[in-house]
Amino acid sequence: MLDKNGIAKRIAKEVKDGMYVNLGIGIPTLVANYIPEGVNVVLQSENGILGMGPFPFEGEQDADLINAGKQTVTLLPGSSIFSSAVSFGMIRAQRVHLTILGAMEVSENGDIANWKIPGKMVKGMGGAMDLVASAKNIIVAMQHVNKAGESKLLSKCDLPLTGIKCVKKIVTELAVLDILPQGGFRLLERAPGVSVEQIKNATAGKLLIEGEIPEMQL
Amino acid sequence: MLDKNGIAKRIAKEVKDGMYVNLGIGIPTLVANYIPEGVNVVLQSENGILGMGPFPFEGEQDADLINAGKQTVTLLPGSSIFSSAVSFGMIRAQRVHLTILGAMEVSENGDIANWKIPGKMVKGMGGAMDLVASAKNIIVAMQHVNKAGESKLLSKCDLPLTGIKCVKKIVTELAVLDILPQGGFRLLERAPGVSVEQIKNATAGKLLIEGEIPEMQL
Amino acid sequence: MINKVVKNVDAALEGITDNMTLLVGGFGLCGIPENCIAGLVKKGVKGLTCISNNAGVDDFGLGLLLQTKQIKKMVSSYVGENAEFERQMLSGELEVELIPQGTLATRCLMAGLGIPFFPTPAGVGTEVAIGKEVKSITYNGETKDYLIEKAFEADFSIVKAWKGDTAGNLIFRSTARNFNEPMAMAGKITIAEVEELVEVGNLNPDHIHVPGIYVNRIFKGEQYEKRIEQITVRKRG
Amino acid sequence: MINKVVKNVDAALEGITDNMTLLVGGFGLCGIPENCIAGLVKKGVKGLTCISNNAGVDDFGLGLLLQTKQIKKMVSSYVGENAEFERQMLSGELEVELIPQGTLATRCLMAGLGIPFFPTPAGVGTEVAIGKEVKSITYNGETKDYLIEKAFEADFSIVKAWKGDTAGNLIFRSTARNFNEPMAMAGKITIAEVEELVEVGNLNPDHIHVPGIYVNRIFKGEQYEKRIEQITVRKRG
Repeated sequence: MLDKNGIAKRIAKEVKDGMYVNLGIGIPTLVANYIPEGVNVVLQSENGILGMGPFPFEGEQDADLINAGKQTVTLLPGSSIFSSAVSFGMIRAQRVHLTILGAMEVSENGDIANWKIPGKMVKGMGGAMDLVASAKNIIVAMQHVNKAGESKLLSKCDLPLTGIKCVKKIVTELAVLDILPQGGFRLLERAPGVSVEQIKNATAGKLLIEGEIPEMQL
Repeated sequence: MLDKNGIAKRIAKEVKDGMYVNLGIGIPTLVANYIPEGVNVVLQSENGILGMGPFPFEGEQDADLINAGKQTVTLLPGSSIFSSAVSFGMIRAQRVHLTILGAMEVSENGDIANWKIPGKMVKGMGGAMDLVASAKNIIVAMQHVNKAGESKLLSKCDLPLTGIKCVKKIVTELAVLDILPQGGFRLLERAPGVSVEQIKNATAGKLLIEGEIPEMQL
Repeated sequence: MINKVVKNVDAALEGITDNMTLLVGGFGLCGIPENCIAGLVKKGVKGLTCISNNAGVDDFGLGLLLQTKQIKKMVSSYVGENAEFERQMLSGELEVELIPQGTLATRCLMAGLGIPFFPTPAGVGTEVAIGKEVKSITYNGETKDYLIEKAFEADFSIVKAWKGDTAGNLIFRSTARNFNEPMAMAGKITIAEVEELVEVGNLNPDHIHVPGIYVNRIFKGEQYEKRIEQITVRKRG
Repeated sequence: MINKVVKNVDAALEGITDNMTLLVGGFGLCGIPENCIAGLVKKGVKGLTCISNNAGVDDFGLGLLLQTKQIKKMVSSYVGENAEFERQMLSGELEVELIPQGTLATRCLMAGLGIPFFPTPAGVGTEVAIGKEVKSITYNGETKDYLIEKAFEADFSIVKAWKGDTAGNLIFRSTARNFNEPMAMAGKITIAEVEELVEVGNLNPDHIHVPGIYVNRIFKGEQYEKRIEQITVRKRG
């Protein structure tokens, strides 16, 4: 079973040299820490940065330089700044290759729900709907089950949707799965020490298991 | 009867303090020479300038700094440079207050034809269609009659149109006229030494003459 | 050049009356028009519809106008860093319209470009699509559904820039650019407050982010707190 | 950072084959990608559709590709500063599509923003409107007709910038910006030639006109003639 850093570490392996990547808040942000040296990627922050760097050193924070999570950040050499309108323009035009974000629920046809729980205070979708509607490759970092032990990988999402038929891959504390074009979660890898049976029990949507399922290499 | 500079001089009186103005090629370009001191206007060139200045001094021309007529120009203090896309954006959003351009024909309902003569080599509409479709105030600088002595102020244009119901005012070698919302050329001023009769004879479209028509003050 | 300078924030806000719609620049607390917001509090106009990506925090940014109950409706993509906002929303005192961030930004840009509507795939199949026209479009070989979204028609735009000149030309600094750039282009009347106001001729024409034609009034803000919502730092190794 | 540098113009033009559609930056002869045009002549690809505001002059700019009859079709707003162009057009050898300049620029920008179509009033009631959808739209209280125009779907964009860095970030100089900026954002593959190519870290991130994400290949042009079409000067008083 993986912790948050484990999930981030596994997702980092999906990030390939030459990619422009948008990382959502939470676990996705941690992915940046595990991208191997020599894999050149550029991080996009939808408030208007390409080439986002690490947090600034203490005392060097700049009120005019934050990321989409409103955290103070830095710029790497070769970075550029642009407006929110151009930022979502490059997202919509599919120049950002990979979006990694969290989810409350994902359905077997790739729908995602991650912005609203009826009856609870709704904070808004931010840029998530734009990102999932346009990105060609979307990887979700999420917990396989909720606190009540119920699966979050469903045949159909119960919560209000963020986007439809968009999620390509899911990495949870238990497994790596992709979503097939015709629908269904295909099990690709087990987390260390996790059995296929455990994953079966934690997945409410249609799960496809073909042959031997290898354990993740982290 | 006015010469080209006379027409430009008369049009310059229509240019008011605080206006952003786009000047077409030909007579409209001359208008810049007659804008009085103290009337602050900003000239827009649709290839991407606000604050266009006069031609450069000999030897100071810059290949990277031209106007929409492809002439070398200068920038005034306070000018800005932008892309063609933003340039036509500000035109379309009606931030440019006044467009002054030439015409081959204008009709009594404000249609304009100034880009194409069937059977002749067609060079294209350039930015004229965008300008006339968006500008709130369009003044045409033109000859009242063509070389064959035929009126160019018509009930309906014969030539392919550049835009419809857009021309607000016309200044010719003979007269100043505006176009009424319900249609018709209303005679406002006579050029020095020109009679109402001459203007009547030179105008094929519906001409409205109300009361005494004053002579232009230049 | 046309001089856009007004003497102070009060002069800048002239003509803003009850029930108007304002575009307010900034992302979180970054690049917000602090002086104009304080001026609106002082002015006391009520029933405002504020279009702004966020709604400030309790004691800063648009939160100040929420405290004084001057805002009737917020149009935002992300809110709720703000207890008073939550209280007013849950009690029904405050109307809230949540829209995708890219749609919000693009509705501003399109207003500035004179393009009254545009298609975007954001929100297709979600509750954001309710009541909107959906069009299936094939572009670059890919067929998908798009929502038709409208350019904003706001009365005023209120933005904050780093530097500006008397002709209204604006330059932003780093990510304080965010919504300020498209919003500056979008209002019927645009008010810009700047940290530094210079004479014409002091800005490089190639560096200008918003040409002065889009800016109706400009003034130098009296002071800037530039508060940071989340200071995240690392220790020197 | 991702390195976008290619070694020379030949490497930059790799993959351009017969019958492709190219967006070619510049306005008149100002800011044209001189080295790429020379490279295309050398490469000899034929049947090209070139989308460019103008078509060069007889012995410079796209005129060079007309001389060698490599262009099948021009999509432009203004042409004919060019005798060979006129000859080919009148003889029917060259197909020409004339479209309004603002429509041309906006069809590029919209491609770069992922917006497949947009409304514009330009051309309503003219022959440009033939075969196009017309929509009556009320915006800011004004009702008028708009044509629905499509974003371009070009194979390559070829642009020229003043400075660029190895990450593909571009800065233009003065009115050489023109169509280069929106075209750089519009192509499926964008090739940028620059007068000065610098290492990352040498350009101010706030001054960049086109972020490197839009640029696939960048190289320093061997030389620039930067010819002026109409030298207009005044004498010192």
